[in-house]
Amino acid sequence: MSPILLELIVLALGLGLLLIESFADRLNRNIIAIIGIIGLACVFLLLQFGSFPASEVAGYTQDKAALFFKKFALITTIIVLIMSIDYSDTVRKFVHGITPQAGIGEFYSLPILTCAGLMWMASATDFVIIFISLELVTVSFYTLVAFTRRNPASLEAGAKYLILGALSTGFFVYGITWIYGITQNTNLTSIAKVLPSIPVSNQTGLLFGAMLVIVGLGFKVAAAPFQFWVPDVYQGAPTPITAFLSVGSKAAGFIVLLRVLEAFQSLPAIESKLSFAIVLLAAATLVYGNLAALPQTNFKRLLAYSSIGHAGYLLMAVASFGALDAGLAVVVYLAAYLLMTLLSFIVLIIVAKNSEGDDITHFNGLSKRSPFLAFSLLIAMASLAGVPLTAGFLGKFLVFKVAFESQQFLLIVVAIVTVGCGFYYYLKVVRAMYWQTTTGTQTAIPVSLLSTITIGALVVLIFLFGIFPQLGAGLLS
Amino acid sequence: MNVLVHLTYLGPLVAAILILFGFAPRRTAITGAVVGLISSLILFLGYDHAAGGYQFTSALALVPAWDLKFYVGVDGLNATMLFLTSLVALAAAWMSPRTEENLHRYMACVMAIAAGAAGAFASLDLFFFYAFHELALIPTFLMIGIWGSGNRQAAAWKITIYLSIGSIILLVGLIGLYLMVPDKDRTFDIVKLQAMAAHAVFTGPSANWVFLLMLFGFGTLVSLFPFHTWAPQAYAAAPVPVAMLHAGVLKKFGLYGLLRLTLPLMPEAAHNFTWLLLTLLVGNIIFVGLATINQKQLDLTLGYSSVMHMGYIFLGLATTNLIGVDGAALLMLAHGLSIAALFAISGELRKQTGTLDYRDLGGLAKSMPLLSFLFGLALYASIGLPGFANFASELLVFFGAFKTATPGAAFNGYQIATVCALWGLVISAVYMLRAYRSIFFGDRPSRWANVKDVTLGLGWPVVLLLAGLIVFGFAPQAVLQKIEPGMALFWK
Amino acid sequence: MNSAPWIILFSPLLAAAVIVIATQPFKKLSSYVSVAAVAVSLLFALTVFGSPDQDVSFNWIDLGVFQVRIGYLIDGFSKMMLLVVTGVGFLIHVYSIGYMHDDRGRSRYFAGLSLFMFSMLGIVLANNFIMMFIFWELVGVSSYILIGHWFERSSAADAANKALIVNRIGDFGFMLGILMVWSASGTVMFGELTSKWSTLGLGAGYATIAALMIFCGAVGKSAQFPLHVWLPDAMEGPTPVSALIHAATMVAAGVYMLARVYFLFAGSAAALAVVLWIGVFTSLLAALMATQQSDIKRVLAYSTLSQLGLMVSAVGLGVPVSALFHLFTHAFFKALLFLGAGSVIHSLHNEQNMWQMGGLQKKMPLTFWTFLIATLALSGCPPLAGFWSKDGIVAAAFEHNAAAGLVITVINFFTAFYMMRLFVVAFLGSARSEAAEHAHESPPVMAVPLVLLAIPSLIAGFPPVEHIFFPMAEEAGPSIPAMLVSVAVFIAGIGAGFVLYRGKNSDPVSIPLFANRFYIDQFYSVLVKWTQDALAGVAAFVDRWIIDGGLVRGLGGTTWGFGFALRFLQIGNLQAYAFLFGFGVVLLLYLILFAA
Amino acid sequence: MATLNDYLLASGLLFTVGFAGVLLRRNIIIIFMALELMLNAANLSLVGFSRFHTQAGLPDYNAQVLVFFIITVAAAEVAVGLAVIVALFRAKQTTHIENLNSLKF
Amino acid sequence: MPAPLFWIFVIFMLFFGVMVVVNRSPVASAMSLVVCFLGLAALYISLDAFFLGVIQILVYAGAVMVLFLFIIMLLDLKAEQRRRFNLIAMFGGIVVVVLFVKVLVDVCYGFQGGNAVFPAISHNVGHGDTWQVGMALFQQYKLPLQMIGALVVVASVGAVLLSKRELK
Repeated sequence: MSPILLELIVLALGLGLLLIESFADRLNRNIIAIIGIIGLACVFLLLQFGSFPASEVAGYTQDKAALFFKKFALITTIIVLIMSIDYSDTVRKFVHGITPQAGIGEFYSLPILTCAGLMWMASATDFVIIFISLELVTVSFYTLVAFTRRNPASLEAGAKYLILGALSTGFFVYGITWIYGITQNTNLTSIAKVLPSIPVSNQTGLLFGAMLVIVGLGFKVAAAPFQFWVPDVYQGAPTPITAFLSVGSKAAGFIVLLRVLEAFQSLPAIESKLSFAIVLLAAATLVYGNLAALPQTNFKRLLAYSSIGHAGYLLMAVASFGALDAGLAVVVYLAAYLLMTLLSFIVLIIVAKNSEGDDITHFNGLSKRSPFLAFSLLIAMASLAGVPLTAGFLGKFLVFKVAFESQQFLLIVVAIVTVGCGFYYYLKVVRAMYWQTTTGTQTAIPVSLLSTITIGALVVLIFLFGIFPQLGAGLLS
Repeated sequence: MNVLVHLTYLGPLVAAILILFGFAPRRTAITGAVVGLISSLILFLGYDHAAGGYQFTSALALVPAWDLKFYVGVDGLNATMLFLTSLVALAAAWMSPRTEENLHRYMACVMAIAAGAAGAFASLDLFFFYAFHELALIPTFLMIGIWGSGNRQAAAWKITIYLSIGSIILLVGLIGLYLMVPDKDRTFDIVKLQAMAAHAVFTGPSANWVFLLMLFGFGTLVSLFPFHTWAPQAYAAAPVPVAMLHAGVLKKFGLYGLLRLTLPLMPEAAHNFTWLLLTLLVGNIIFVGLATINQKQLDLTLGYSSVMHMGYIFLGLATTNLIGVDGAALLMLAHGLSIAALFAISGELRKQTGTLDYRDLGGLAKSMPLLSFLFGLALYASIGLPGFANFASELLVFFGAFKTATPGAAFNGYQIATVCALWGLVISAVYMLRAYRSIFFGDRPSRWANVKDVTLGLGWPVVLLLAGLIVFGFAPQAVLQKIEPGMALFWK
Repeated sequence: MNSAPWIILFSPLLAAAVIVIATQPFKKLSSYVSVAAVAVSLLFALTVFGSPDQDVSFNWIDLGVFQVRIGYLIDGFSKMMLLVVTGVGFLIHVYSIGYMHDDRGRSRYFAGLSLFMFSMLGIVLANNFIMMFIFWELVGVSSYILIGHWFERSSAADAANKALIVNRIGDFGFMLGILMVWSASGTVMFGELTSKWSTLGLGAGYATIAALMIFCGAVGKSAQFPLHVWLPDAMEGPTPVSALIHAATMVAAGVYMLARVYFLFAGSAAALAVVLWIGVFTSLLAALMATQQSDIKRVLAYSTLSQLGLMVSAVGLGVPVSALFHLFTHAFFKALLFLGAGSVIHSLHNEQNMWQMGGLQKKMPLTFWTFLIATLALSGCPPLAGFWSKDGIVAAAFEHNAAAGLVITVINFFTAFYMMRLFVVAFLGSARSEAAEHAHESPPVMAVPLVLLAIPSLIAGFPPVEHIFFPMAEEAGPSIPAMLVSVAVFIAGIGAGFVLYRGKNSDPVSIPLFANRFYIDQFYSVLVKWTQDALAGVAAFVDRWIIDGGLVRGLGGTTWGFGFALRFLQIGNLQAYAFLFGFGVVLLLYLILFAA
Repeated sequence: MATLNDYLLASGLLFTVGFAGVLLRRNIIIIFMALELMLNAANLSLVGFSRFHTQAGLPDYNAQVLVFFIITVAAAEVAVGLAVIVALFRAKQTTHIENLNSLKF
Repeated sequence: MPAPLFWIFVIFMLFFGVMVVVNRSPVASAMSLVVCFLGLAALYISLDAFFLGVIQILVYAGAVMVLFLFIIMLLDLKAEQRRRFNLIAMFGGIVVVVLFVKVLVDVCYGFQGGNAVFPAISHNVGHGDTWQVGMALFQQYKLPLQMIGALVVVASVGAVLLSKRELK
């Protein structure tokens, strides 16, 4: 099967759903989501069980990492759609519409198009394709973030994301320009071949270009100091979109970052400087994400800071690129990150819907209102904090391992401190759920069947990954 | 009979899960603990010390590329620790309240802590050795926070954050250890790592750093001075079963790790940092001991005392000779049993009186003869009087420390530390006797006239713990002969 | 292997265990169990007395490279001590049945007593230092339990604590000494050490310090200065306990131990001198204090201190056998004195102040006469037991160290003086209180032991008797001048006491310094307050506010504050974000392009 | 003749002007325009490089294709961006970024 | 292109670029942007990129800028009022910009070979550059082209969703 078909199927699915949306007025919009979920699941199965020959298209690869990230994007989108169903009431409330279902269909189908972009990013090894898929993702996120436009916060988030996103695109493009200018190529494979013959006098320009590319990607993965949009946008955006941003967009950023760095490995003079840059970014990101999270009182914002913090750990693995399992560490960490972050968001959506707010105090007494949700979120928090026998630990373990292996002792010291911080702010949520008593409404929280299954599956997966490390170790094989 | 080792942690773990799924909390927990106890007892008794080595092993390869497997098995040392764990777990389960809001959650947490400890001791693979220990972290946080007393929230935060940082330092240390092995031989298998120690794999300057990471990592978990301040407050605030399990068992994890990994694998680095360890352990004994004297509440006294007694175990470890190390191992068992008994008793006391403040209590021996008798025994054990296992082990520790000396020469660091440790025995007598006197002796304020004594039906776990202390106090050889073959591989 | 010593040793332990586990609710049964056990021990002690010397042991702990052994060493010393301990012990057990008849905690009492017998016999039988240390600690515990028997009384509870803690301080030195000896010689067995110690070629300093550390143990257990303060307070325990533990046996353990390990001291003149002068000083101090006490048991306690001091000084003088001989005789008459005092106290309903007594001669004749015998024996009246044993010490003192001899003579004078004072005030004259008016003789179960103890008090000192129990003593001819001096001192002391106190209703002499025990206890409480408690306060403060508050919380707080500050970068202004973004880009470019 | 460096410098300066606009202006529309300047600056460089890297006597058209894509993407971005700004204006009656400060800390 | 002409267009472009930033009226800014893009198009043409020059004028100066103007009109944006300067922000912004320029100049002039004249190109191949770009686009870059189609769909859907007054 031609590998390119996958994205096209997803794209067709998305467009088809948009068509259904526009022509089937009476149709319950949740059907659209369900179709989307089923369709994506089919693509996932196809991806899982189909065989894909090496790609013949220039700038488009179908290696293990690409396949992994495609699956990653698919799962993320599926879960985001499931969340969106739970979130649709809120969307309805904040969208101008003459019919009650206005905008919901688009809210369900746009993520699928975004997913196609994410999948393209996973395979892209040419700056042209990287740029376009990145922009496809970004532009759809502009829409999605601002989607609930009667909610000023959502608009504000959209505006901030728009301006800062465009700014980072500017730097990114300018960086590509320079890389092209010096290597005369946009294809990463060719660049890697050309690099060793670059004269020393041109290396500054090359480095300049590469740095600007890293800046652009740093923006996507929320690396400090390019992370300032993250808390505001995450807080303002519709929650499923926040989850999508924090998982899908970030992961895509990381795969591109890895591919770019991989290309530059053929010129050690540049590579060492770039990894030094990544070390700086990682340290700053770790410190910023984890420390600034400490005083947070809003759960959604807390997750935003936590997302920055996790970007720090991921960058730590990226910075240790020379180590044996660095790629694996990133992959495993991202897989774990997907499970636990999406789990947190899905619980957040359900709780926020029933508590009229997403502050940590709204989780007070959750253990009484819904032991199931409380326990699931407990697992998510434990995993995010990196408690062993959960997926999060396996990720942290590998990150520390590769960092130690490539002797990133500065990062390790910083990370030790930040892991401690992490325990504090994640357990704040646990504390609210289990120690505190409910302040507001006492009623039990209903959870839909689909969400129950999803939550249950995520919890089980978190444990499975934690207990059977071979699942993680086998992600790239 | 390889399933036995698995039963030691599966008993409590399955119990915890079943409780969460609605089984009768108390009965299930106790059943799980009994399963653990029986299997660990069989392991302990069945361990063939003449044959030595690791027995009852079973392994399940997980990631062959890293040589990561789920590998369990026992030698004398961890058979002993498993026995301690399951005994204390049973006692803790029994001493848990009968009527409590969300009792199922309470018991599940208790069992999870027990399972974590047992799993850590049973594992012969670095990954799971570490991972199991952390299983206790969140339940401890929850239990202190929800069911604790006094300044529970601050205490819960402190213990959790402190231990998590300690653990992560430890994790880095363990990773360092793993990476010190040349690329093709890398393994998480503790047994293989131990075998490598003979080939001087873990030497050189990097060994020093890895050693320090492990020392401080494990040390924090054991409340090595000055990383100890989490312990007293947490134990004071914790519900009884948590205090029993944590002070009695979980804390031993760090010592166990030092004994199993750090010291045997890196004797050279250990030698380089003897001075550091000796200095810190004197801090444990003298400084914390003095601070203990100043405490005005039983729970705090016990908490501090458990920190202080760690100093003796560290002294035994620091000697790195067979006598001291065996003593340390035995002391781990003895201290675990005695501190668990003490916390159980103090819990009962608090249940009856609602306070543990010395200034409020007095003369309770009159109303609670059995409790005061049991407390007396536990106290004697704690201050290291003969007849209890603590004495035999402390004795070995002291002799081990003096074994390092040149006959007739001026005192070396070990001996100076021993002098301090001996004085620490005086200090521990001072605070424990003061505690006993202010609670049980003297005038009885009239408000305690109707305080009810503990019954044997309720207090039998304490009797069991004390019986263990007395049995091993009279016959320490029963434990030592099991431990010794494993120890003799590395120490003389 | 002879099983008799094991039976001697373990039958009291068995009794204690049986009482604790089974017969606690049955007070009478408990007491019989305890008495039966000590009777068994006594019987077997008698059989052992006739058996040959032996040194038997088994490994208690065996690590291959290191063994801890438990065993017994039957020789002249231990045979004698076995008999004294079981014999006196048996009588006191019997006496206790009567004395503790109405006590609620009788079972506990007898369990403690049995435990004590076990521990004491363990010390006697021990053939190595570690075993001795084990039982050494155990006698401390049993003493603690028994002193604190009436735990409701704050004074008793405090006294019990004091006893155990002070003993622990002594044991601190003792253990250290043991470790030093072991470290130097590689063994703790008395048998091996005796032959080996002098051949080790240790430095004089090391040997002396090791010996003195061992001596510390004796200082604690035998209540020598400066650790003597616990013994007078220990009188808070029931009187039979005072008789058995704090007069006849346990406190003598220190002396017994010194005699056992005399080889450690033999080579070190300095160590011997310290032992001698500590003993002499304690003895003098205690004798002076005794002259001003009004509590009948306290007088006896100080007298015990003083006599123990004599024994210790005898060891210091190089005559351990004399020390043991005095221990031997002292056990009888001091036990008798205490039991007599107990009889009086019991009869006067727990009145202990001797100024509230008087006129007991008619009402309690048996007690009166036996007490008189014991008083005279202690005072050194020839030819009673005390005369002979003290004489040996005085003679040795004059032989080896005249200064010490002189002081000892003075002590003996005061001994006779305060004993006479006690006797005159408590028994003679007229009844000075309601209770004394209605005093009556004690029941036979208490009276018979008095009589049985009076006999050895009378005869135990005679040289033939001495020869039975001390076959190892070298036959030094009686020193006539020393004897004369002793007799003179005795008469002077008795006379002075009799004259000064006859018919008095209150103390005609008041020396606050003596009455207040030289203010040593006060000094100690201040010392403890300003050292231990102050240090404890400082440590707790440092722990709470500097390590925990400053470092731990400080670091935590700093991190948190840093996080709090970082949030102010996140001010919500888009332009600020853009600026920070640009600043980050520029900074990074400079760092990477130009700096790195 | 103007050299490549001159073009690059001109492009760089244009980029900087755009960047300065983002940093200094408060009106979100103008900021957006400034962002367009930045993208176009990149385009200028690309075209310059394209001309510089001649292949067989022809400019490197790959770069020009990239420029084409960038222009398209920029147009798409402008469409969505302006839609966001319109929605924002409708909700808040302002396009000034100082008024976008409800999300912070 | 002869140097004087080049410099004229550069200055033209940069001047109006600066005008975009400094004009207080949004309309004036937008108009300046159009002019700036015209200059840019001229530079493209000077680099023999005729197709791009035309596209630049059609798409940018034509469509995009009209969109901008249209929105400005629609929202009826007034000239920005003169307000007190936030000195710190101003200073900070200028510092950052100046430093960035410094980096740029260093990098640009470090480029090897950039000071030589452009290599000559042959104008007589037969096909114009539009053909060349088109061939590349539809052969070599057909995948990105499809992607950009998706991008445009997403953008148009997004624009509708966000700006339509009432959704149905």
